[in-house]
Amino acid sequence: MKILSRFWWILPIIFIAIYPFTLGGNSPYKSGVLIFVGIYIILAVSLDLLIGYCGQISIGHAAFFAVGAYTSGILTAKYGVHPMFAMLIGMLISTALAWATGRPVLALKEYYLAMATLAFNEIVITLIIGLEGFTGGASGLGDIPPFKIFGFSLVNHIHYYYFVWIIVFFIIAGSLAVVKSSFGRTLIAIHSDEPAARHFGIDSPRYKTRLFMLSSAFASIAGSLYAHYMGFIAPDDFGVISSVNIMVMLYLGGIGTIYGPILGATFMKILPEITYQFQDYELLINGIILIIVLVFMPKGIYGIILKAINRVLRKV
Amino acid sequence: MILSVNNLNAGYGRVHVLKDISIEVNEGEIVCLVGANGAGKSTLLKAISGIIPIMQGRVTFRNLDITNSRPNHIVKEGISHVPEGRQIFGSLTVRQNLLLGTYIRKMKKEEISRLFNFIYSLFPILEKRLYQKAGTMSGGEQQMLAIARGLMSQPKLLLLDEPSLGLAPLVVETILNVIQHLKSTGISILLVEQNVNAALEIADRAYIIETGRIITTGNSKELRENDEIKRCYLGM
Amino acid sequence: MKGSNDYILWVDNVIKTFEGIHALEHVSFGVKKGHIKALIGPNGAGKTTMLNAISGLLPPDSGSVYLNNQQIAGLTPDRIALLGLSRTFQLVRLFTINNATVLDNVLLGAHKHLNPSIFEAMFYRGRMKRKENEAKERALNLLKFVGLEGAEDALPGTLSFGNQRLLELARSLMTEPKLLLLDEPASGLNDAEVESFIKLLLAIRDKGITILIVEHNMKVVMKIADDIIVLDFGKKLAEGTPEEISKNQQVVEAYLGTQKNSCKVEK
Amino acid sequence: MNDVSHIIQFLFSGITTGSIYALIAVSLVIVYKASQLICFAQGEFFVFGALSMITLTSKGLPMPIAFFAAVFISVCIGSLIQQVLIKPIQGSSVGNLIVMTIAISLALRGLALIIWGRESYILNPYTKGEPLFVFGASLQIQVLWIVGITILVLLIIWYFFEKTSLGIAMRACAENPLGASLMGISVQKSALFAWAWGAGIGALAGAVVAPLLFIQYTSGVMPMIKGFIAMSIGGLGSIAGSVMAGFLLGLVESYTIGLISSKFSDTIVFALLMLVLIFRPNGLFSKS
Amino acid sequence: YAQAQKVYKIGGIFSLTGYLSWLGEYKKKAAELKVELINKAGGINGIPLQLISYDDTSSPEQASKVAQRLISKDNVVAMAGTASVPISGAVASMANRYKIPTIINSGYAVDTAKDPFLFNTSHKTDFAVVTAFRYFQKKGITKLALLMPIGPLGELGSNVARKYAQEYKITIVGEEKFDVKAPDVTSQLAKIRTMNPQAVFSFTTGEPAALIARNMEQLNLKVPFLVSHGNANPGFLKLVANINTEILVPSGKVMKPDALSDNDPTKKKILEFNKSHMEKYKEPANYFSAELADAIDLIVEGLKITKSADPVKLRDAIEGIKNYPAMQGVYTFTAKDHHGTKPDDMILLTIKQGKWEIPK
Ligand SMILES: Nc1ncnc2c1ncn2[C@@H]1O[C@H](COP(=O)(O)OP(=O)(O)OP(=O)(O)O)[C@@H](O)[C@H]1O
Ligand SMILES: Nc1ncnc2c1ncn2[C@@H]1O[C@H](COP(=O)(O)OP(=O)(O)OP(=O)(O)O)[C@@H](O)[C@H]1O
Ligand SMILES: [Mg+2]
Ligand SMILES: [Mg+2]
Repeated sequence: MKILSRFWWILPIIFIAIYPFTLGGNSPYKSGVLIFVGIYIILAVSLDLLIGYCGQISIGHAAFFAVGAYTSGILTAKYGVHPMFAMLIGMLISTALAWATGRPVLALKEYYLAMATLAFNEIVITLIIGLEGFTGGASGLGDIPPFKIFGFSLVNHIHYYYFVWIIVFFIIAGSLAVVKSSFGRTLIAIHSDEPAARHFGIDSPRYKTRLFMLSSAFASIAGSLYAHYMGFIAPDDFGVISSVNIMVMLYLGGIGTIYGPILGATFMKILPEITYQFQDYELLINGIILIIVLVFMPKGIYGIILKAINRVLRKV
Repeated sequence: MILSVNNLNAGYGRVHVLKDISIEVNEGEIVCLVGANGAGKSTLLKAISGIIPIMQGRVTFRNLDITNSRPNHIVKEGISHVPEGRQIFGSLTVRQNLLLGTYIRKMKKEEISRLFNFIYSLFPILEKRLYQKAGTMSGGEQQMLAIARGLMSQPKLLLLDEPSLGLAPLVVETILNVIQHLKSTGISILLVEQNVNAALEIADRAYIIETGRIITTGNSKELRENDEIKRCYLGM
Repeated sequence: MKGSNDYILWVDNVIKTFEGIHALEHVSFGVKKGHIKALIGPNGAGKTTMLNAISGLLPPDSGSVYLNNQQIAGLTPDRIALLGLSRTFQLVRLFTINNATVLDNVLLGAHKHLNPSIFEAMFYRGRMKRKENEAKERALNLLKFVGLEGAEDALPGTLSFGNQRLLELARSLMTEPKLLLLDEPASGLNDAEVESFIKLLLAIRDKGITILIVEHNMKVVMKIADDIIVLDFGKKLAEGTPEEISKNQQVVEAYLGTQKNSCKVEK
Repeated sequence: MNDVSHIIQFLFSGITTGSIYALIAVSLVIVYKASQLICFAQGEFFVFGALSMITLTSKGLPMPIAFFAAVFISVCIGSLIQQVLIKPIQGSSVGNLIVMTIAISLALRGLALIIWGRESYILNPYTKGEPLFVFGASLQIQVLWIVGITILVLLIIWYFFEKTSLGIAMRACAENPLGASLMGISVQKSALFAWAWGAGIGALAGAVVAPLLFIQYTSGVMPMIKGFIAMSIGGLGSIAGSVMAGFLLGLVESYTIGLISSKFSDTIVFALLMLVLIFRPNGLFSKS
Repeated sequence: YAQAQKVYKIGGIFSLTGYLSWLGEYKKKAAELKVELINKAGGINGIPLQLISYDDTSSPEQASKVAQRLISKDNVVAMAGTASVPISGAVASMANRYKIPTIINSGYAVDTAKDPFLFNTSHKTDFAVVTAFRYFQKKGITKLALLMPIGPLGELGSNVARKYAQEYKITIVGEEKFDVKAPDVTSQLAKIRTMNPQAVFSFTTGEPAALIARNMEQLNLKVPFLVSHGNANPGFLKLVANINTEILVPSGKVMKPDALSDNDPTKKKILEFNKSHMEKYKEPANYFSAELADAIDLIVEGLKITKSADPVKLRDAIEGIKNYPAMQGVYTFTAKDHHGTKPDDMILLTIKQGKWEIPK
């Protein structure tokens, strides 16, 4: 029991590792679903850093997702840049954007902040659409080559699956390291009561901006992974609606826990793979399922699981 | 007897704070609750006014069982609770805050303006701040507002949780006088006050509460002579 | 005056106005090193506003504030905190999100020593842990010092009001301040608890920390203050030793009243 | 055709769009004022209002009756939602509640799809007649209806939240439910009322706007976002502010399209929005 | 693939929810009907056809997931559908990766070098524009203003219009953009009015097209208004029911079979399908129905030729189809051309008293 509570995280890793050959049945579709899950886990976890820990509500996370995807897409498809470099450049651009906008935007509070990030998301999207010569415009950008690493092209879906999940695990580990450190405690102080936090020497604008940069860099990585997997990207999938969807993943899973958003992203990405059979009723049923989860799990899916585990542990 | 609490148990979630509390307040009486930090005084007031659920026991107010009634119903019966932490409405003006005090009573215009004048006579500063947003007032001003708002509903029983908190000595005196004045108009008062000396001076009776239990009770004069109480609560 | 090394804090001609309310009008005073100075006055006199002006929460409209001869008016609270100033709030303001514990709150006071960065958090976890452990030890000692021993894993929201106050104090001490601003720290303590609180404040002063305290409890003020400044309607009404102030007719009329309750000079 | 008529046409166009944004913003503000919560289902109430009005009139009901019936239907839906879905999670974080409204909006959209299908519908204007022509610029009569009704609604709401004790009580409840219940205010009733109001005004917006727009089950998304924007520019919780901001947003859009660039008009509008937020962090019309 | 398949599975990708859902429904209905008809007629050499269709929620991401599901979970032999350029792009990327012949029907221009497995039964935007421009030339209309939606269709329409303007002696007097979700476009139209155009062209479908027509009427801008061929459906008729602007809609012949001469090779197929469509859905087939009917038809034709489900062979078989009369025209594919139709396969329609008419 004790070993389990210390090393439980090995179980999901084993599951992910053997999935393509067991449940996944070597099917590009099934590993594809999990690739999307992985990508959205990165998005949800990085947004959780921002919202769940630092309390900075953002409805513009998809903007950085888009920046990553488009930087990778344009550089590799049009200029033949190595995907690895393209991904790094995407991260740089995202981080730079976050750095530039961070101070003024994060000075805003709550709904105003939500609004400003929403506006930022729209600006990025309208620019992508407007600069069609460069970005492919609203029609989308195609011919994005598969990812390459050390001269080895990840065309095979299983190779790419492992590549994505290795990155996912690194990002989760990194995020956990950040929130469990004194840096994370600083974030919580800013979240609780920013003016009071400043009285303890916390330069909150700087901390918020730093975190914003980290979160954006993660989102950008997700974008690059997405672009190389899809082979084709279009602005439709990076709008405010996507940002809102990522936010829903957070709350659904349990905000401010890192693990919660992981569960939330998984749930949200797997749900349509199950409910598609309901056809015209799919939308209604998805809504109802969400409602049920929210009503019965006010602390999110993670909250319920934690509760169950605690109950079991107490019995043991 | 206007209020009686029998064997009351209450707390927060799994935290059991109050254990078998029984107290009484008679018509037109000032009763004081004395206890250390964290003893459960505020919790008791909250349980009476319905803010926290009661696990066990009964609360009766004027022969009406109000155990676990909703706070808004309890207010309607005539109990007004001036809570710890003030709970004023920061984004509303002082005037709007005060008017909300009369929310449950259908009052005539004249009566309301009479009440307002009464409030101004107690706390002149509130008249000056009438159209200021309550949230921007100083701590003491907010405390005055909270008390004034509690008075606006013209209760039969007033629960006061540390009314003198954050008030200047001069104003503390006023408050104590007001409490005595209210008593003379027939209002019963259950008072939690850290200024124990002063509180016992105006109270008829007192209960001493320690870690969620009533340990002693008696009239205030007796209690003020009690050595143990002198040492623990009066700092003498 | 401001050049004098005796004063850790010097407030010069400070003005603060809110939408027509003159909260502070041309207030000047100083706090001597190692002293306990009390700031008193009727409700709404501008005491909290003064603390806010000094700590940078709401900078003054005009005037200067010197901390150790350094102008701090207009600096952000974090800069001022780094210069050795710490404070508590009139209504306690603790960090409660994400189940932050009492210990977390106190550890936050060590922020300026830990000075965490993302890079360190991700790649130098060992070094960070070590610093953190040292801080933890200090935090536990401080909790013991203020009398909250054993409460370190509790959630701050479950503490009673008075204990929350003590926690705030511990958190402020954690920053190792040179000057401590306290806003009504004794409110909500009963007469007996006030006694031990007074001892605590004196112990803090004996650690070499200067204190500027706003308090309505005259027992505390008269017992511990080296000198007192009185504000009324945003203006300085009087300044002097406790004896002088308690005899000052203006102060008695505006603030103290008949003093039958608590105010006795016991020095 | 000359420059003046241009400028006036932009004005009219701005007023037309602005009136739509303003009404939605008002419905959002009401819910916000009464529960400190942005209700993402507001766009769906808009759609339900418009589509039920269209269906009812097509069934031969006279306009005014259809109008009130449409609003009433949404009021019922709103109240039901509050009772069944919001009440159980009352007291959880604002974020959770917002996500709940998102889920509700999904479900309502799904419901609308089942009821009305994928088609778009449009309603005949309330009153027949040629558009007004001023210096060669045209304005639809329906816009006058919208503006008139907006002003009326605005006055009623302003009066309700500033002058009636019930309105003030609802605001108090939103800010501090504990304090409010100690004043004898029923927190439950207040929340119920807020949803009923919000749903009603949302539906009303849909019903008056229906003659201008083609409406289908997904039509609620854009107005919701634009209403949200107007609300933030106007300063959350300020009714007059959001109405002004709604019209302002419409006007800025139409003049940027007309005078600067239609290709980048959205970029410009959103950039302006960000600037407004950054430099007037409490809304354009706030005092400080 | 050697084993005898009991059924040929075809994947359908339709936008059934989201902003494109009004059109996805037409496509899905037609595909289902066509499959039904083919099976009734005995399938392909006795092997029945099965349509497995999914909703792409009008999102490229979902479309690409759905495509993957069809390819690797359902093992379809071919796919059909998709409603917009980006969705087609996303599906194309999957179709090429897994080498599954896919017949899209949207404005996506198939470049056979990049998309060897893609075919398109939607008429090329070029044809629609040429059809309209021919009419303009006949009418002496030389000044055209563009009012293009922000989005893929707008980009496409604008590019193509500019490409052919010179050839048909048309000057583009100006171009404005609008947001398809905007409730009012009078600002743009007011600007256009100052350019004194003889016609306005907006390459857009559905609500925005109807909105522009209404706003044009309001502004007294009485010039012909050309829209995209995506409007050739009964839904659009309802939308513009009370609008008096003269609207021009390029279309396939499916919308006006009675106007076709009897020796038109497409007439027979159109009439047949129209009849069944009328029986099953109580409304005639429209442009979108024709696109899908043809898509299924072409796949079936390919299967008949190869007699196997091998996707590569199937692709080659479809590419080999020549002079094949169907509803959208007579298809002749080549290695370079995966659209297969010609400008002459289109006609221009206008609306008179709520009915489709051929403008004089
Ligand atoms: N929300 C809460 N959740 C859990 N425990 C609580 C909560 N509020 C108070 N407590 C606990 O209940 C006990 C009684 O608290 P209460 O506030 O009633 O004390 P009090 O006598 O009013 O003290 P004070 O004089 O400090 O106000 C304390 O031990 C406190 O820790
Ligand atoms: N943000 C603000 N906006 C408007 N007025 C304010 C604001 N903050 C404080 N005031 C006013 O300034 C005056 C001084 O307030 P301050 O909080 O400094 O008083 P105080 O001396 O601390 O009183 P107390 O002893 O009651 O805490 C008060 O009258 C208050 O109403
Ligand atoms: Mg208490
Ligand atoms: Mg104060």
